[in-house]
Amino acid sequence: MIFLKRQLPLAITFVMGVAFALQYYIPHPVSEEAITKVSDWMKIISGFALVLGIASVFHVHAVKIRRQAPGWGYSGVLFAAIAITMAVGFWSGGESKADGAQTAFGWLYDYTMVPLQGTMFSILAFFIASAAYRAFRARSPEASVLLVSAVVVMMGRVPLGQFLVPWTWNVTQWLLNVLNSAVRRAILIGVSMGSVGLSLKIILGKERSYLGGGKDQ
Amino acid sequence: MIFAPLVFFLLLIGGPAFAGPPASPDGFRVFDTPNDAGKSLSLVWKASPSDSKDRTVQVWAAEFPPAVFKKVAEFPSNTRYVRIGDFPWWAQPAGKGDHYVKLPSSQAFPIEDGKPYTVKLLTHEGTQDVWSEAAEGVSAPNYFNLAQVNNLVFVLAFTGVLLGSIAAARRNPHIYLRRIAGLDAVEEAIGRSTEMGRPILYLTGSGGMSDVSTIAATVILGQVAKKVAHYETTLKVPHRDPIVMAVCQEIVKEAYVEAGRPDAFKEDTNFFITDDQFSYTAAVDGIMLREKPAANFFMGSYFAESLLLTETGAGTGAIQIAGTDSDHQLPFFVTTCDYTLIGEELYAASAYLSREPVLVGTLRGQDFSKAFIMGVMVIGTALATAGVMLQTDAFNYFLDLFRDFK
Amino acid sequence: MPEQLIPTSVVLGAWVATGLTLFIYSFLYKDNPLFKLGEHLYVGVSIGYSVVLVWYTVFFRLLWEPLKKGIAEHPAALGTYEPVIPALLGMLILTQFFPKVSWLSRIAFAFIVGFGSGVAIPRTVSSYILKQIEDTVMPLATMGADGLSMGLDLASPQSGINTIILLIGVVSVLFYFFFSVEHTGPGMVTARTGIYFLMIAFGAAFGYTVMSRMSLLIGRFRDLITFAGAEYGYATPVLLLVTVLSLAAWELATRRKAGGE
Amino acid sequence: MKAFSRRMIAIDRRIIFLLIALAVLLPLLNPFGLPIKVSPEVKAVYDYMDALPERSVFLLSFDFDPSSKPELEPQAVALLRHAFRKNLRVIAMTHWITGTGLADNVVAQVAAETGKARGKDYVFLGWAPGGYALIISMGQDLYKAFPSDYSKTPTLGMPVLEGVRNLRDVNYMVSLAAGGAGIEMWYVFGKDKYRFEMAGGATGVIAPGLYPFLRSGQINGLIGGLQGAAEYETLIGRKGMAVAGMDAQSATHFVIIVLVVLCNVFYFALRGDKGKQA
Repeated sequence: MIFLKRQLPLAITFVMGVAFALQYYIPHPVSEEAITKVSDWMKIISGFALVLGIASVFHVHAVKIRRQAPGWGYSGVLFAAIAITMAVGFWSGGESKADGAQTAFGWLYDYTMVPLQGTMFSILAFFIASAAYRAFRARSPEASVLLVSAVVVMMGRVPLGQFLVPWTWNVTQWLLNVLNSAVRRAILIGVSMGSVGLSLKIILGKERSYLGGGKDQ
Repeated sequence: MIFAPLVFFLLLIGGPAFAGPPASPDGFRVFDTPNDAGKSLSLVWKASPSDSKDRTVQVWAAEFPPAVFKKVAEFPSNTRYVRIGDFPWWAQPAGKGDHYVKLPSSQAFPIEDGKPYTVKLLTHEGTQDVWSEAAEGVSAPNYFNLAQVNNLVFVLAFTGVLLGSIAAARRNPHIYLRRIAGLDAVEEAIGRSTEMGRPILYLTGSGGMSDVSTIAATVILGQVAKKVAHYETTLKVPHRDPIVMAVCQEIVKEAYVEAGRPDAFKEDTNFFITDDQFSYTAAVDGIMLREKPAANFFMGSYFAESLLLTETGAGTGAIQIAGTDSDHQLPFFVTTCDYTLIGEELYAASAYLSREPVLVGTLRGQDFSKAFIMGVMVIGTALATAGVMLQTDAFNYFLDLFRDFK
Repeated sequence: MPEQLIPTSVVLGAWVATGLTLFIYSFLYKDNPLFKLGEHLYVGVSIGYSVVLVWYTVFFRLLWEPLKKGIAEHPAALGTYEPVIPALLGMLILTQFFPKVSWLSRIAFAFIVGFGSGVAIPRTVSSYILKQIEDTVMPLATMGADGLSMGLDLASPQSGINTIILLIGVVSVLFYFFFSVEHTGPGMVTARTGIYFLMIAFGAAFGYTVMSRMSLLIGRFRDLITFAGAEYGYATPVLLLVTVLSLAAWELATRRKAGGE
Repeated sequence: MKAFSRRMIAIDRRIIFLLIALAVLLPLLNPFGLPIKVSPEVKAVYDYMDALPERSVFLLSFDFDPSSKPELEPQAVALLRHAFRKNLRVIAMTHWITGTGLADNVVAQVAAETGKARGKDYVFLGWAPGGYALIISMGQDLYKAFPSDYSKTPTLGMPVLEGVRNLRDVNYMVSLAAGGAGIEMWYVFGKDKYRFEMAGGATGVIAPGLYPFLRSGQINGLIGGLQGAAEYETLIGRKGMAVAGMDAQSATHFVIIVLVVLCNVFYFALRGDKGKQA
C-alpha cells in the first residue's frame, strides 16, 4: 500500500520526466508523435478535472444560497448564467457559426465574453495611471531611476512627447534594446536555473510536496 | 589596406570574364540529412573560385532508378556555403566553405524515407550548361540530434552540481543565505492578518500543474499554510485550474497536519472560480473588495491580470507579496506590491522558508552554475573579440559549446 | 450602396455589451450591486462556455471520435484504445471526491508534473540559457575594410559599446541574484549596479506598456461611441444614465441605512 | 502647503481614473490633430501603393482577431481607403477564423463609403483553413483555394478577379498581423516563391520584432501599431480613428507624466518639512 501511495507516483514522475526530457534530443518522427499525443492526453485529463472545478463552484455557491449569506442572490445569477450558456451552447452544437450565420452561442460569445474581456483588460489603463502616481516617487536613488526611465519612455512613445522633447525617442529605443534586454536576459538565465533545478529535484524525487506534503527523509 | 576592396571589386566584375566555361561541381555528394526527422536529403560540393552571381546552379532530382529529372531548386553559385555558426564543429555535414544545400520534401518533389533518389547539378552561365555527375542518396529519420549534445551535457553537468551541493548541504547545513526582504515579510503579513482578524489571500498564478512556476508556487503555499496553521487565520486560495486546486488541497491539508493543527483545516480553503483569465480576475477583485484580506500573496506566473489584481489589492490596504518568473509582469509587481520576489527568487523562496538542506543545497548549486555562466559570458566575449582581431576561428571550438543549435 | 439596416440581433447585442461594459466600469467607483451583477454574469458565462468547449473539443473530438473511428476500422489494434489512458487518469483525479481512495489522484498528478518537468528541462536550457549566452557573447570589435574597429554608436544595438553595456548588465544582475554570497565590498558594487539595471529596465518596460494599455481603452471607448449612435437606439447614453442613476440611488439607500442604524 | 501636499499625495484614485477617462474621451470626440511624424517604413508602403497603376491587384490579409482590433482595424481602414481611391482591385481574406466577421465588416464599410461594388471592385474571400498550406495553394490556383467568396458567390468569372490566376498576379500584398506568424508566413510561403511585393502591418507589441525583415528587404514597409495607422492616415490626408487615437494617447501619457511630476513635487514638499522638524 505504501508502495502504491508513495513509490508508484514517484516512479511515474521519474519515468515521465526522463522520457520527455530525452524526447527533445530525438528528432525521429516517433518522438514528435509521442509529445503531441501526450499533450492531447493532458487536454483530456484537464477535461475530466473540470468536473472537480465545477463541483467546487457549486459547493461554494450552493452553501451561500442555502445559508442566505450576504449577496446570495448573486450566486443565483451565477447559476443562471452557467445554465443559460450551457443550454445555448449545446443547442448550437458548440459552434459559433453555422452555414455562415452566427449561432446563438456565437452571439453570446461576441456580445458578452468579448466586450467583458475587453472591458476588464482596458481597466488596466486606469490602474497603470494610479499605480504610476503612487509608485513613481523619488524616495530613493533606485526609485528615482525607475521614475526617470519610465517618464522618458512614456515621452518617447507618443507624438506629443516626440514633438516636445525629440531626443526621448532615441533614448527610448536604447533603453528598450540594450538595458531592457540585458536585464531580461539575466532574469531569464536566473529563472531557468531555478526552474531546471526544481524540475530536476522533482524528477529525482527530492521535491515531492506536490504529492501532498511528505518530505525527503 | 586600400587595395583590398579594389582587388575584391576587380575580382567581382572581372571574375566571370576570366573564369572561362563553367566547370562541373567538384566532390558532389548526396546523403541523408543528419540529425533530422527524415524526409530530407543533403547535397554537398566543393566551392570553386569561379563561383559568381551570374553563374547559377540548378538542382535536378529524380526517383531511383532515374527516369525523369525535375528541377527542384535554383540559386546563384556563390551562395549556400557552410558558414560558421550554422553547425557546431562536432556535427558538420560538410567542410567549412563547401556548398551545402538541404533538400526537404516538398509538394513539387516529395521525398520519402527509405527510398533512393538520384540528384545532379546543372551549372548554367550565359548560354552554357554543364551537368555534374549524378549522385544517389536515401533519406532516413535519425534517433539522436548530435547538434544538441551540448544541451544534454549541460543538463547532466547541472544535475551533477545540484546533487553534489545537496549532498554537501546535508553534511554542513549552515550555509550563508543573503536576506530576501519579501520572505522576511511573510511572517509579518500573516501576523498582521491574525491581529486584524482578516483573511489571507494566496494566488498560484495562471499556469497549470505542468508549469514549473506553478509547482514552485504550490510548494511555497505549503510553507505559508504551515505558518498560517499556527494562527487562527483564514487562508483563501481561489483557483483557475482544477488540477492545481486539487494538488493545493492536498498540500494545505498536509501542512495543517504537520503543524499539528489538522482540526483547523477547512475544506473550502481552496476553491475554483473559472478557467477564464479576466472573469477570474474580476471575481478575485470582488473577493478583495468584499472580504478585505490583510495580506495578498501572488506567486507563480502571471499575464496582464497582474496589475488588475495588485492595484485592487493596494486599494484595500493589504500587505502584498508577489513572486513571479514572468519577466514581462515584474515592473507592475515591483511598483504595486510591498515586496516582490524577482524571477529566480520565486524558486529560492521555499528554501528560505523551510531551511531544509535539500532546498538550501539546490540554491548553492544554482549559484555555482550562475557563476559558471557568468564566466563563460566574460571569457566568451574576450575570445570572440580575440577571434576577430587575430582573424581565426580557433576559438569557435569553445564558443560553439555554448550555442543553441536546432 | 444604400445605408444597411442593422439587424435586431446586433442592436440587442450592442445593448447587452454596453450594459455589461458599464457595469464592470462601475467598479472603478467602488464595489456595488451593478458590478457584482456584471461579475457574476461574467464568471457564469465563462464557466458555461468552458463546459461547452471542453465537451466538444475534448470529450468529443479527442476522446469519443477517435475511439469510435478506431473501433470501427481497427478493432483489434492496441493503438485504437490509446485515448482510454488519459480518460483513466482523468477519472483518477476525480477520486478526490472520495477521501478513502483520493490518494489515487496522486498517480495522475505524478504523470502531469513529471511530464511538465521533463519537457521543461531541455527546452529551458536551449532557449533561456544557451540562446541567451549565444546572444550575449559577441565580438566587441569588427573587422571592416579599413581594419579593426569598435562600434561606438549607441543607437545600433549590435555596436561594441552596447555589447559591453549588455554584458555588464547581464553579469551584474545575475550577480545580484546570488543567494549564498554576501553583498559586501566589490560584491556590493556589482549587486548595486545590478539593482540599477533592474530599476531602469522596469521603468522602461512600465512606460512602454502604457501605450498598449491605453490602446485597449481607446478601443473600448470607440465601441461605446459607436453604440451611442441613433442606429443602435442610443444604447450608450441611455445605459450610462441608468447606471449612474442606479448607483446614486444605491448610494443614497446605503447612506440612509447607515444613518438609521 | 504641507497639509495640501499631504492631501494631494493621498488623492482619491477615482480622480485619476476620471482624468484618464476624459483624456481618452475628449480627443476621440474632438481630435485636436497633433502633428504626426511619418516614419520611412510607413512612407514606403504608401509610396509603393501610390505608384501602382489603376486596376492593379491589391491583396489584404486580415491576420488578427477582435482582441487586436483597436490597433489593426485603423490600419486596415486607412489602407483600404487608399486602395479604393487609387481604383485598385482589392482582394481581402483572413487566416484567423475568429477575425472573419470583423474583416467582412471593415471591407464592406470602407467600400460603401467610397461607392465600390462587391465582385467588381473588391472581393472578400473569407477564411479557409490551412495556414501556410493555404498560401501555397493560392500560389498555384486561387480558384481552387477559394472556390467561392465569403458571400458564397463563385470566384471564377468575378470581374474583380479578371486575369488573376494565382498569387503571381498580385501586385501588392499587405498582411495585418497580430502574431509574428502572419507576416513571416506570407513572406516564406508567398512572396519568396510567387514574387509579389509585400509589406506588413502589426500590433505595437510585435512590430519591433519585424524590423529585421524590413532591413533585409523581405518586406518593403512596416506599419506598427496605432502610431503606424495614424501615420498612414496622415499620408492619405484623411485623419480618422488612428489620428484621434494618437491624440488620446498623447493626452493620457501627458496626464500620467504630469501626475507623476506633481506627486513628486508634493512628496518633496512633505519631505522638506520633515527635514526642518528634525
